[in-house]
Amino acid sequence: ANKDTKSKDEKKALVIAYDRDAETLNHIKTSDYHNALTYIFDKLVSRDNDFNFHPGLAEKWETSEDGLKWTFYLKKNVTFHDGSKLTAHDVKWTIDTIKDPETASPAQSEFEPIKEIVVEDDHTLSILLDKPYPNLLFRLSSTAAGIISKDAYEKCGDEYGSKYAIGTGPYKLKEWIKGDKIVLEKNPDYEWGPEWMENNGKPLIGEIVMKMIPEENLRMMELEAGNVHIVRDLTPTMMGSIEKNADIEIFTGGAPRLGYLAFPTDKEPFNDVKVRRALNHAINKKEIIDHVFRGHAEVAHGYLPPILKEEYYEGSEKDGYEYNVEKAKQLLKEAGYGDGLTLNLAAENASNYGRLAEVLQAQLLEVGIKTDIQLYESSSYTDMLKEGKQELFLRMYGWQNADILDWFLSSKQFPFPNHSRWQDQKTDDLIQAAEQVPTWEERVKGYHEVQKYLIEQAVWVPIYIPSNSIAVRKEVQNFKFDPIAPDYNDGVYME
Amino acid sequence: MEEPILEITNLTTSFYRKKELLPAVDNVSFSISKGQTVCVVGESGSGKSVTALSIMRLIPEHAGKITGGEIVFKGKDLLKLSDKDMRAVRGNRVSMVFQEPMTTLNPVFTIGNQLMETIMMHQNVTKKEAMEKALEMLKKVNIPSPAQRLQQYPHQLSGGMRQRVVIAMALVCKPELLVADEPTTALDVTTQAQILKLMNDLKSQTETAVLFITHNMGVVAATADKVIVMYCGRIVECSDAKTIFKDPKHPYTIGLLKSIPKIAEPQKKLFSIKGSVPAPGQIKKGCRFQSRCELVTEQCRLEEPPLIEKNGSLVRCWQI
Amino acid sequence: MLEVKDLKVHFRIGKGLLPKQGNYLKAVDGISFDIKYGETLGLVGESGCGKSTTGRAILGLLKESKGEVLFEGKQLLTMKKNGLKTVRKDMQLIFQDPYASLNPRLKIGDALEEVLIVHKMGNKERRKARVEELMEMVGLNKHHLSRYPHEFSGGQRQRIVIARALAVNPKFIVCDESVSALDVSVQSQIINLLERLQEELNLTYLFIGHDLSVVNHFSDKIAVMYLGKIVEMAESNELFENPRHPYTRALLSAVLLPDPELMQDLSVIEGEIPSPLYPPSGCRFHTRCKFATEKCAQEEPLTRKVDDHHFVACHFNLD
Amino acid sequence: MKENYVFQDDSKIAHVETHFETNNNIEFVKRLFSNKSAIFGSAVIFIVVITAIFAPVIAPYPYDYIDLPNMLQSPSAQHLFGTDDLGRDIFSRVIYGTRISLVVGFGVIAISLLIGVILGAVSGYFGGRIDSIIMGMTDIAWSFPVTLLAIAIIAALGPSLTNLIIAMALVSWSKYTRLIRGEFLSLREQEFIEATRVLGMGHARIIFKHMLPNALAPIIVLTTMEFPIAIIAEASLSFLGLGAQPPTPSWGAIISGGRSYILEAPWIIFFPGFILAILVLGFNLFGDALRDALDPRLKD
Amino acid sequence: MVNYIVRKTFLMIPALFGLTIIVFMILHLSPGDPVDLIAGPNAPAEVHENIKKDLGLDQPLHVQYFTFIGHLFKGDLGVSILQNRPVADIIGERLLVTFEIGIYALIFSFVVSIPIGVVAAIKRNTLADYASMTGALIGLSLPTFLFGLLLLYFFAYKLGWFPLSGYGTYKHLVLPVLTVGLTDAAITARMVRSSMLEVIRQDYIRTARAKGLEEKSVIFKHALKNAIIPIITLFGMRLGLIFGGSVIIETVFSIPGIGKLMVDAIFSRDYPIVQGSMLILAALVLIGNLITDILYAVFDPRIKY
Ligand SMILES: Nc1ncnc2c1ncn2[C@@H]1O[C@H](COP(=O)(O)OP(=O)(O)OP(=O)(O)O)[C@@H](O)[C@H]1O
Ligand SMILES: Nc1ncnc2c1ncn2[C@@H]1O[C@H](COP(=O)(O)OP(=O)(O)OP(=O)(O)O)[C@@H](O)[C@H]1O
Ligand SMILES: [Mg+2]
Ligand SMILES: [Mg+2]
Ligand code: NI
Repeated sequence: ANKDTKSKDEKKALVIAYDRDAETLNHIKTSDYHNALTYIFDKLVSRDNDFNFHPGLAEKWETSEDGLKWTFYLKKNVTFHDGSKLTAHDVKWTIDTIKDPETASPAQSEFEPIKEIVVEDDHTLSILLDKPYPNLLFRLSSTAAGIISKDAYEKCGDEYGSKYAIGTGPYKLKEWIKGDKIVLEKNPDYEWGPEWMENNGKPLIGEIVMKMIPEENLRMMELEAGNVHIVRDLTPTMMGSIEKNADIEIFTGGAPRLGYLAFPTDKEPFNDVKVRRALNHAINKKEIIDHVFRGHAEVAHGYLPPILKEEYYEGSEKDGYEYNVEKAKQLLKEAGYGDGLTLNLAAENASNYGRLAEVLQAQLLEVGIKTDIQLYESSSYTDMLKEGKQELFLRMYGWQNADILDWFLSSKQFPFPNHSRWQDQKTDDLIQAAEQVPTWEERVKGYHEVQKYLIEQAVWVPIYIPSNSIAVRKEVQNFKFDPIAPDYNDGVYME
Repeated sequence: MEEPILEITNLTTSFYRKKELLPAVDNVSFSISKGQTVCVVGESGSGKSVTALSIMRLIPEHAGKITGGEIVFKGKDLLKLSDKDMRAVRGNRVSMVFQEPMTTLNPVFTIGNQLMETIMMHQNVTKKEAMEKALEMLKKVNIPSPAQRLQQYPHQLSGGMRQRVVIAMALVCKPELLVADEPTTALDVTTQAQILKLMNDLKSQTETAVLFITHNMGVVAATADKVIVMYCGRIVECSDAKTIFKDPKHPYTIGLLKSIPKIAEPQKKLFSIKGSVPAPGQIKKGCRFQSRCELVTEQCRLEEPPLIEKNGSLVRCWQI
Repeated sequence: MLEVKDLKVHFRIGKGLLPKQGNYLKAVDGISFDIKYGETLGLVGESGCGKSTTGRAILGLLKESKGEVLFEGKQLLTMKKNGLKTVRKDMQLIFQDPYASLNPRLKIGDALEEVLIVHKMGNKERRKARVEELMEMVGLNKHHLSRYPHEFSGGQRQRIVIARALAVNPKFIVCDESVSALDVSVQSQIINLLERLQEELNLTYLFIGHDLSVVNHFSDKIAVMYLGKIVEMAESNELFENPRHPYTRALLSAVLLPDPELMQDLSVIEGEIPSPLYPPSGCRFHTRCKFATEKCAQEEPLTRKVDDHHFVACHFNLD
Repeated sequence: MKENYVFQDDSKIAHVETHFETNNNIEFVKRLFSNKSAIFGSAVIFIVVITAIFAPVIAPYPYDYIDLPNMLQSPSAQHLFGTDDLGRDIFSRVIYGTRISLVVGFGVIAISLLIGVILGAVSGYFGGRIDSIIMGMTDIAWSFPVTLLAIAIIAALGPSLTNLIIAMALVSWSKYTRLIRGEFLSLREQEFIEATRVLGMGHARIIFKHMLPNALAPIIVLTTMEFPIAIIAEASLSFLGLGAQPPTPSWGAIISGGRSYILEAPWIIFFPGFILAILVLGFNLFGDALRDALDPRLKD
Repeated sequence: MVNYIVRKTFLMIPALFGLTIIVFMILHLSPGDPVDLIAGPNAPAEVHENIKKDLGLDQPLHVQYFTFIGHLFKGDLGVSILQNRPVADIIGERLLVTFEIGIYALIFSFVVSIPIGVVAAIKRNTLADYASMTGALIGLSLPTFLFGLLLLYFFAYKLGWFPLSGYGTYKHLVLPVLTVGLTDAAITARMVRSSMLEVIRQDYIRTARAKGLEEKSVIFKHALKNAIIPIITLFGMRLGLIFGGSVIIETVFSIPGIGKLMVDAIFSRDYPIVQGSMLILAALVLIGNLITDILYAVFDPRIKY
């Protein structure tokens, strides 16, 4: 769109600050996907900023009648960073390796529905399924499905993932100084960008530097000083000072995330729906959004974030629970807790959870619930949840579709990840009904039912939907917001 | 008698005690002539060491200072010298040997280093010459295998050896006056005898005057020409060695001599001076020895006796 | 009363990788003597020859001790803890340094009383009376009881230490250089005190010192030590008049007499005492002895009896 | 973490004369307070202790009173030190924070002193094999990077004030052990201790009545120097998010939470930081003065 | 001496051995495991099991421990669970950074503190003494993290003299080194002063004066060499403290050093990294102590091993 008046500076590196380093750039071996992977690897299927699927490395695909066979036609003349040609063998190898239990890849289960991959010819392959799997495109578009050069992977051995990462993406791994920065340089041969992008040829930015700056205040200072151009995942604490800075623009958009307060629903007093509803009424979400998140979040009414458009149940707000201290007290009294309750409130040890917990503590006190806050570092936190020691606890999930409800709330996931310990026949039935329908429309409907029921049962207290905010300095032109990972070859350039 | 090389008049040295200056050495006067050995005896705390340190002007600044008197060395008042001039005197024309051979040498430098340092400080010689001199000096003080010793550190030497080194260091510039503060007290009798012999020998060669501090009467008898007896910062008696032993006059001196067990007559009950030295600050007016004296009279309590001459001795007592 | 037979104290010096490694310092190397009731044995010798070690070993303070120590017929070195405690009542030790041998944090009265408590002697009043009595015995008075050690002079402290030793009614006291650190005038006071107490209480002393004139004055019998061995032992007069060992002679002539008219011979003995870690072979004194011969360097002399009370360990028969 | 100066004056501590006469208490106190830094130090400590005791009276607001609309207010009459990101009064939080610091200081010292005294005394008094074993243990403890070990322990136990105290005590006992052992080794050679053996006293009596009181001076000095270290360590661990749980107003936690607002609301860091430094300074000055008073050779 | 070093080195083995047990126990008794992090929050149980097996975490604890020790004897510190590459490499990269800061800080601290300490001692009770000692006290009363934040805010952010974050050039080093170095200098200066005061009282200093030496050589030759000994003896310990405390500095300045690595690894339960780096750091501290012993003998001829 921007037929520019501004000059493009290809030599200027784009510096992005991250709070932590990648563990490894071998995405087969981790689920901790670093943004760098997005630029180094291409997927068969590409997804635009509105979650629509487009051709990626596959220029087109076909589905058989019964939906059990998918045929993908690869683009020709695609080369890996090491110069070798992309073939269907590489694709097959990548997915097979992930699927192989020996590999112990965390993504193994995501490709479970794939029965077999058949290489038809160098540029054609078929994916055979056991049963219809409408989510296949989503899987194939995820970072986990980035296509690796088989030869390079085998050649690099142990050094793959730390020294080398060979894909077909618009950027190549130039240097990785552990703990300090990852430097990506432009892939000069790149010609196969997805059609939907503004620029699908060579990248316009010569180098991307991903700098690790764990300290939040340092990231801000660096941004203000102009040493860093983009800071992602802005936390509300960071907003205050940069909002006033004219050189910095903040892009905000919804994110497929949702923060909630949960509790073990199989234990006293949470097994009483009245108590659960009381908790829902007790929380002043507006206050939390305004002050803890400084406006950079939205109130969550239901169990899915509205960004998931069709899957999101529109009636959430109407059916949900409004802030009403009196009602909460009343309900507690009815449940037999008129004299108040003393509970633990657990959260993960990261800045916002702590603050949120403190505010919740104050709000819950209003309805007579006294809480002790206990913060955990992440490993201990999951462990505690697995062991079932939780009382009240704060969580946030991020997922791009309604499968997440199955994941957290169906009884086959008990006790973990079903950490609210919700074992309910009706929920199970509803979810199963929604999952096993052939069409998207029916699925959406089914999930609406699930959401409605969950709201009624007050299984969680949904609290907020954080915005995804990205601070971008003015040197970065034509920046486009993307809730998951911005595409820097989508016409973005440095001034 | 010869012209004295050191003449001390009315030396008073005081120490700070709660903001007050209390004299530890009070109006002390005496002189030493060339080649003479003057022994200072007296009880612990009587001010012997302080007198010696005053001559060297080594009273620690923060602890006390010389508050009066003159210390005339060869016609020059040491107390009036500039620091620089005083340094030129120290170790060169007046030198000192301390009591504790274990601690007077710097543990981290070799014997040779410490000896040569003194030589090069005061004499315009090269390193090599200094080394030769040091070696020669070690030979003089009868140290076996001296060349080897030069390379050794103090802790590698026994107490007697170290004291020899200290003496060598003191004598290496051929000083005109040697101040020795209990140089043998910490040593065994046998070593003490060796060291005393050595000092006597060296002295007779160089004509060095010696101010020798001790509380061992035997040592006094073996070395002294003149003896000064101190008590509580005061000289109570001063005369030549023979007189002191034959005809002691001050009751303190008499008591001191009588307190020593004699080898010849072991079975006799020992004499002892009753009581103990008054603590500094508790000194009453009158004679300082009054509380322990058997001859004490009213006069002793009222007025301190002056140091008067009596039969060739200077004595501070009303009773003679 | 006390009989010491072939007492040895070997300290292990330095640690090797293996437990049995390391050098042995033979501080005391096979000495024997005995002390009768009411007698005083003097022990003299140069610094480091093992005098204090002997004293300590006799009191059973050193676990390194070997040999026999018989106190009133009882074997001390093999005794059990409880037995030792009762014997402790009978044997006491007085140290050299009057400044270091009192606990600076205890009032004198408490320090004295504690001893009585430990040995369960009397009730509160009786103890108090006893403490006062002790103080009087050593020439101090009861005002001193509520003071701390640092408020006393060296001489007074030594008196207190003596009083503390006397508290348990000992029969035998080891005086380890108890007067060496004191001024002559104070020294004579303490010597007189010790002598008086010996008479009054019929005490037995082992008197360790290096000042021969003091030891001579004080002792009935004297043992001369050199490098962990007793080289000569005799009644004190006999020893002074008739020293047989060259080392005893050297020691004697090194004592300076307070008489300027005597021409004192200062050149008595050369060299210094060798390290007890590497003692010379044969007669240990041969390195410094002017009579030394080949034999002295090789053969260790046996202890000979000169007369009833006079023993010497030397190859020569000097008169 | 600044344990660095834990050891700052180890050499000095060792030099505090064990047989120095501190019996004359009045004299000692006089000497102590003739020193200006002792006066300043003890005044600071006194004020802090009083503040801690009377925190509810002094503080204008409860430490956990959240007033969201008033968040990040700069210092003013209502909020002397301003407010934090939840609108809480920083002044009140700092006032209550004194309690945390003191509790941590005392807690850590009490536990590590207990361990240290027992092990050190046994080691120094009995010597031999027991000594070798205990010293082996302290050697291991000394070769650990302490802060990291403390973090690991907290990770294992879960963050809380109690666990923080335990972790810090577990990493700092060895200092006491070493000191006390050293003191006991040298005391053991002293004649007055040998005298107690000659007088037939038992081990317990010798250790507790005769040796320990004489080792007290250096122990006290070490303790006064450990106190500020414990306070700083608590702040440092809270700074890393491993200390007291919210809304407990530990100074380190306040600073840690405030550092994200360093550009927007620097007062959140400044005031607790300043007070922390003053308290630590107070303890250091007092410790110095105490040591000087115990060892007058260093003064004059 | 050689004997001593060999003996000491041998004695390091049980110490390190004890340390591995302690660290191993602490880590494995901590709740949580690294699999969650690898697998992500959404992986099913079987994937967990696969990963566990792949990492050998399904074995009983003692087996895991002995495997670890076994590898150790072969000089292998293992492979990082999360980073999937040799621990030795990871530690190597990070250690260098911490070491660099630590060494410069130590040097800086010595260079600054010795003259200050000496001057304060010889000019005792003068303005210079009071000023430097007050400065030192303030220096050691400021917690490192606060001091670091202050330096960062003023010198890097406000004045822009130094870079804010990162690592690599000497400019990046200045602030962290200053933070550690000045704090350490405050401590050392006080030590130098008191050690100097102690030495100045000694008899051999009086002897030196009695020899007629100039004050300059009395202080700088005779006193300083003795006074420096107790400071040297703390070298090994310093090293330990600098490593131990590095996490704070590295957090404040966002430096990829070993402290930060280890803390991150503790939290992500990357056992091999924690075990490896604890071991290496402890070994370094022990070696530091050994070097101290050697230096001690160099400076103090009385010491014989
Ligand atoms: N540095 C000092 N500070 C304070 N007082 C001192 C100092 N040096 C000596 N005195 C005091 O001066 C007096 C005389 O001491 P001095 O050392 O001269 O005694 P002395 O006769 O040498 O005794 P000794 O035989 O014990 O060596 C003593 O009362 C002592 O307290
Ligand atoms: N506990 C010990 N461990 C090792 N060696 C010791 C021990 N006690 C004494 N020695 C050594 O034993 C030897 C004899 O010491 P001892 O104290 O008995 O000598 P001494 O005759 O009393 O000397 P002095 O006259 O100096 O008191 C000395 O070389 C001493 O270093
Ligand atoms: Mg003197
Ligand atoms: Mg002895
Ligand atoms: Ni905003």
